[in-house]
Amino acid sequence: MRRSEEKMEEDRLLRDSARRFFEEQRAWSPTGKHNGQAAYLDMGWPGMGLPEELGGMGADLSQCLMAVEEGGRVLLPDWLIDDVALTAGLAPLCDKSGMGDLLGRVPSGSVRFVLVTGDRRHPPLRLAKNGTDATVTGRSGLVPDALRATHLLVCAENAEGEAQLAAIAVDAADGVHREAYHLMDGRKAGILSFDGAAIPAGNVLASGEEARQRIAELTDLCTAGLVADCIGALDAGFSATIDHLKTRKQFGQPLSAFQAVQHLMADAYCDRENLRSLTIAMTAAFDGPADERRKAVSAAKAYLGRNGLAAASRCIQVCGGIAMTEEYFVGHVYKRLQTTAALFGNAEDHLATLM
Amino acid sequence: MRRSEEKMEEDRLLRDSARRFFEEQRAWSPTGKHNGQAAYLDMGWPGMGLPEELGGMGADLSQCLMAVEEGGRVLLPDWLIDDVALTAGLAPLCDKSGMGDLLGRVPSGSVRFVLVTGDRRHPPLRLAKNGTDATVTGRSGLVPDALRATHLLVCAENAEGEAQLAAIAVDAADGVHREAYHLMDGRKAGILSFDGAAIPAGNVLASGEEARQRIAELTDLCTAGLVADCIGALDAGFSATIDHLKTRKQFGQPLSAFQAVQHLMADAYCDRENLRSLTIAMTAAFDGPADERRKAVSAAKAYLGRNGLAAASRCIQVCGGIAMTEEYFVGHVYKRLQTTAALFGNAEDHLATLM
Amino acid sequence: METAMTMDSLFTAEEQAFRDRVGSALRDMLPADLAEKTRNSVHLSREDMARWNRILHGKGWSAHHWPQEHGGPGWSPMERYLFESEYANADAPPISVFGVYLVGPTLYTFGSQAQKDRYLPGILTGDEFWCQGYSEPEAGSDLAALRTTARKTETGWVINGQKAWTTEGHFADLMICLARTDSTVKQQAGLSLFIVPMDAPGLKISPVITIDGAHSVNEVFLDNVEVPEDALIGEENKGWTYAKFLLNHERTNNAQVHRSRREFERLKRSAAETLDGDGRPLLDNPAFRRRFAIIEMEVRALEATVLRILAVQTGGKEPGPETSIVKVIGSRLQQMISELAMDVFAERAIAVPANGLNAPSDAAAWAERHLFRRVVTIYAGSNEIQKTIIARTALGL
Amino acid sequence: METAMTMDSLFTAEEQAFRDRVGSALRDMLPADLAEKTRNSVHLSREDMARWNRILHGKGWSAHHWPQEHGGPGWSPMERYLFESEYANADAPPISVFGVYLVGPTLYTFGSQAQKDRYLPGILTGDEFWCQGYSEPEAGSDLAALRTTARKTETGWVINGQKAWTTEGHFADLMICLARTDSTVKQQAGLSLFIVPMDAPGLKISPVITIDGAHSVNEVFLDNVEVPEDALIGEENKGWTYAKFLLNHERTNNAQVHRSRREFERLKRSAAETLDGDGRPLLDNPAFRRRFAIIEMEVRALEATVLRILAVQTGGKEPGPETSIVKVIGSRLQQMISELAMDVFAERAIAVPANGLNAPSDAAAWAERHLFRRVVTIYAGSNEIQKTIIARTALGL
Repeated sequence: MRRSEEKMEEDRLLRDSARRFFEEQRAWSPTGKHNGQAAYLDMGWPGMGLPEELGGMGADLSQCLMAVEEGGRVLLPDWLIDDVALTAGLAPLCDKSGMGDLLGRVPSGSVRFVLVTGDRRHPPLRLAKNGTDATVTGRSGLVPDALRATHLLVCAENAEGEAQLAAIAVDAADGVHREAYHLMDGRKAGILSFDGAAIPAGNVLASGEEARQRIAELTDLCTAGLVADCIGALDAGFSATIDHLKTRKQFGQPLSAFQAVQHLMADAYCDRENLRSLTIAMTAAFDGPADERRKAVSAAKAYLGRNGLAAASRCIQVCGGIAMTEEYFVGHVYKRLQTTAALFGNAEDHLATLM
Repeated sequence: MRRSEEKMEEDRLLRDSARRFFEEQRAWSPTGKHNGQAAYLDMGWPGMGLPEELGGMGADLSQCLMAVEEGGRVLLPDWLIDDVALTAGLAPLCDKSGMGDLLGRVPSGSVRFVLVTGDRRHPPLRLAKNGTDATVTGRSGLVPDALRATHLLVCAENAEGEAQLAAIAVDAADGVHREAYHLMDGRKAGILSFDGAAIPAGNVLASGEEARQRIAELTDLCTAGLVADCIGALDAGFSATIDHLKTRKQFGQPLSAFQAVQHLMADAYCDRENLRSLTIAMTAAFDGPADERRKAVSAAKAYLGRNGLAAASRCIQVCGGIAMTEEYFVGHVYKRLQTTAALFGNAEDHLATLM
Repeated sequence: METAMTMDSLFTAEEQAFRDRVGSALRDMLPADLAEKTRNSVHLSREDMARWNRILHGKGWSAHHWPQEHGGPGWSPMERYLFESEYANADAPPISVFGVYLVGPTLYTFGSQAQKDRYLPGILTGDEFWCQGYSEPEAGSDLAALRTTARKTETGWVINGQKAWTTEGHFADLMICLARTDSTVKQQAGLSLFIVPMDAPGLKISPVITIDGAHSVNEVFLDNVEVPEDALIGEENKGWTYAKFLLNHERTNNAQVHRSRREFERLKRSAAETLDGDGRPLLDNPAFRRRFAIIEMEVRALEATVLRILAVQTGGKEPGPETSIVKVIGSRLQQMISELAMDVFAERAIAVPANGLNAPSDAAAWAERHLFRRVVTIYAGSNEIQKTIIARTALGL
Repeated sequence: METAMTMDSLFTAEEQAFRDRVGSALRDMLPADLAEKTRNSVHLSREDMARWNRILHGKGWSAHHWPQEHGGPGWSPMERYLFESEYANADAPPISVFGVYLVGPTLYTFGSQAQKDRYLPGILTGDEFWCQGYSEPEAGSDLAALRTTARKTETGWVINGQKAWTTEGHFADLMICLARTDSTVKQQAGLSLFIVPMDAPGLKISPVITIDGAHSVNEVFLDNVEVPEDALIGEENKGWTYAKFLLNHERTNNAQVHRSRREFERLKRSAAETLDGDGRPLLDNPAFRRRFAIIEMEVRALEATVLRILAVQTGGKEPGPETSIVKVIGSRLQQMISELAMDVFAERAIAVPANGLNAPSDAAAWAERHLFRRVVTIYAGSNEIQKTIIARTALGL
């Protein structure tokens, strides 16, 4: 929360360059066509949280999430969340067989990990040991950007119900089926079915308690990335709304002159500021104990699904009809938040972990 | 809901005379001193719902609740709810031994019944048969106006868990202890402890399924009375608030000129109108099946505890500091609603019966 | 009956019999595919709506709230309420709102005999579709800012301007168009109502895609569109008076009470069929149960308020606070229900299989509905406008 | 530690050590009866407050946010935050807000040396109590309407007017009084701050009972009250500037974040000890559990927002939106907590045994608190005023 002056200067530079980059190269447009697809590879964003010896930038989580947030501002269709937030948490795994090499290829974009968890409302993915090898079976939940991933980090359970974390290279694997999904906000995701897909020896990265902890942390990282992305989107939606309110006239006055509109936006502003505060607290909590980290993440994610979404909805309301059109930015912000609210556990799920 | 023209004319006369009576004789004052204590006995309100042969006025439930509502307008400290709403439901019991005589004494005020139920959060009252006689044991929930009652309608269970409804004359009973309580809104209530209090043969008015149904209906009647009372209180609180908004100036304008104030009150008005609608539906539901009656009552009571209370709270908010003083009517309306919200099951309890 | 119709005790035995009769007739008449489409779509095609309109017309129910003399069944407000309730329960396709609700009553109340003879039959049969040309880019909730003009010529009128949010305009045959005929007076005083064929020279229509990704609204450009003298409805400069009369006539329209009740019951069934993480039906999950209970309470409140308004509806007066109250609480409720649906369906509501993009699914229909439903607190006079009206008319502030 | 202190990772090891040190010292210093009274009362007596003030003063903590040169401990904003958190966790009696928070900083920033020498010691020791004379019957949130006047005489000032909502006025020794010294200028420009002894001839005080049935506020009448020349604080006509400076100085005061966290944890414990109708602790009842979870989320949001403000607090600028944001969300949260308490305690919260009317009880204290708490969205600039400020300063509307 309180960073050194040096760090803060670093942060400022990073944020400025990220914002400039996204605004210039990937500005949002109603047609959804962005220039410079994947140009951010050149900027070195993917794997920025990895240590420099792996080709990363050694950025801390706060900086990683800042990059994700800036992507959210332009409603970036790519999932920086996996490229940046998830991989930031993979460094501790790099001494596992092969993982060091793989992680070293993340910054160039030639390796992309996604986290594959079970569907909350269905039985978990099953990992069965078979001598030194293993197989995985079951159907995943919705996995953001599953189809562009080269490697899957599979969160499963063995027959005894113990957690298992395994890496699967998509190209090399038999018995992995990927079903493509379109999300409400225009982004892409997938659901993976594992039909006894083989996992070579050594690719089971962790088992039991260690796997449980690792999976919890990686899940929290992805969730944190989703929240950071929405903070950016909501901020940009706010700016667009405020601009509209100052120019659009009704009953002979700009909309911004109406007290009812002012107060709706003031409420939304309080919600937005709280969401940002919870995001900062969540980021700091990754340095603390797992239980508190989990609660900090859940508080932010639940707040996003309740108050963040309500704030985005208020932006539509005060803009009026124009925000109902596909051409207008603000409606897309709402869809981004509504989509995100349902990923990695919705507000009800996260409220349940808060007590 | 749609009453005959004749009935509606009758209603109008009744409401006018009740309102005039209460305004003239029992107007609210900050000191809590009313003129004409118990003068409404002369008007024949108690037992107005009893048939004329028992000295009642043969009023239907809608009219009974209307009288209760008018009492609510002046925040009447007496519990018309028992005198009027509860006794309206007792007529079917008048063929039970002694009950006919007792009910005949209700209109004069020499007999007053209250409904005594167990505490929701504790074991129910126990009725043990003992040959033809019976005894009752246990501690009741909060009973409005318990101390002025001459007769208790005790809702209990026998050892087998079957419902039992019994009448106890307070004067004649040993083993009945009455503890007086002051309520938040200034009214009085009591908690009754039964230490094996004897119930003479014939005073067990109903057992088993019949008792269950009877108790459910009487409980619903009391709850309906509480809601009607609050509708009157809230209406009067609204009028006082509106008057204040038109006269009190801030920043050079009457408060009523501020859009934020207007919209707060418009929201509160919607809540108030919905509460009134639910009250009308609830009243009509007493002519229908028990399950639907229960739900209609619960919907109204839950709405009172949530939206009704929120509306009263908004009245305080827009009035500002003055509504925080004991001298001012509006704060007392809030206390009336807050108190009522907790009686006969709060909003959480009633929501639970709605699904 | 499978759906929960509550508050039976509010209706007389005759009314209950009426409800059973129309309900069973509707279920018999309605083709299964149309019921299915109604459940799984937000916007229906003209073909589907016309087909259903013809079936209804066969029974004399296509304009169920019109008086008998104009081709309606002549029902009482309470009978109409019950019919509408059964209609929603049967999943019957929504009636195209403009012809039946807006244009018909306007014409049979204010139109000439020739206009009635020419236009009412097409509405009844469903052969002619209408759209509404009230809103403009610069005049949404604020009709005083209306800029479209109608200039009198020797043979009729020339209309110029631009209309926005023209729902169903892309398949409508005719538009009822509000235009300024006197610019020397302020506010709504100088407005008149016209009938404009959508194929008139000079009229251009351009689709607007809404955030649910669908095309149901349009922009309409009127560039020297000529209409004959008798395109004017009623008297010149009385357009706003007529529009207000109609608002008064249909005080509870915007409540959408039957749709909300029906959707709520369907959502409850979906929640009973969906398992939570513990393998328990979502409907038995306490957090969801409580949210359903709160909405049950709110639906009951709306039902009771609408019935109260119908019971005392007298008509003829200025549109009072009732119209605004049911608009505010009805639209809030619609949003509450679709928000709950988003949590019931969770990931299924925000993700559609790429290979089944156009396949109907309950979850996808809820998602579309939820997005499109952002509009219900904006259109037909935003809720902020309604609250100002309530404060003024009901509270005297 | 028995209370849930969250977000440890936000604090440095030094700060955590500081917190543990002050926390354990506070628990050692605080007499058990005062902790008990704090839990079970809304308003404390002067005697109790003074007693605690003396104990705190012995440790040098009676004015914990003052700089060292004026007798405070000279803590950083973060240390003050941690101290206040531990203070609330220990159930220490609230510091009398006017002397320590309002008058002290005003005097040591703007007062003369003589004023500092005369008045600061009494505040530090707790021997002199202050009240605030800002609000008036016709000037609550709108201080521009202030009518109390101070007229210059040869020897000092003569003050006339009426003050309202004077909290603790009935046992205060001195009042800091805002009065108009120039009526020719508009708005807040012509106001000045004065020190007025409560026993001055011409000053009359009259109790106001609030809806919780308690006496904590008063009306104060000033009828030709004469004060000497040096009763004026700082310069003439700068009263409003000084008042605003203070607002800026204490941006997070109105958040009541520590009190809310403490109350929330206590309420949770009560819910764990209360059984619902099924014999299960209320805290495990799913409906209550969810409400507690929502408030946990809201408390965390407020804590995080307050910490954010402290982390970037620079001071010296005009009071910005932060002050208003924490006022709005903090007051809303206080009300949410006491509303939940009313449902946790249910009938016990609204009924007091007649033979134990003055006996302290947890439920009765919650009820009093809940009623009195209607004021938190009204006082210190109503939440509506705060929202207007947010719209103007943060959103530029």
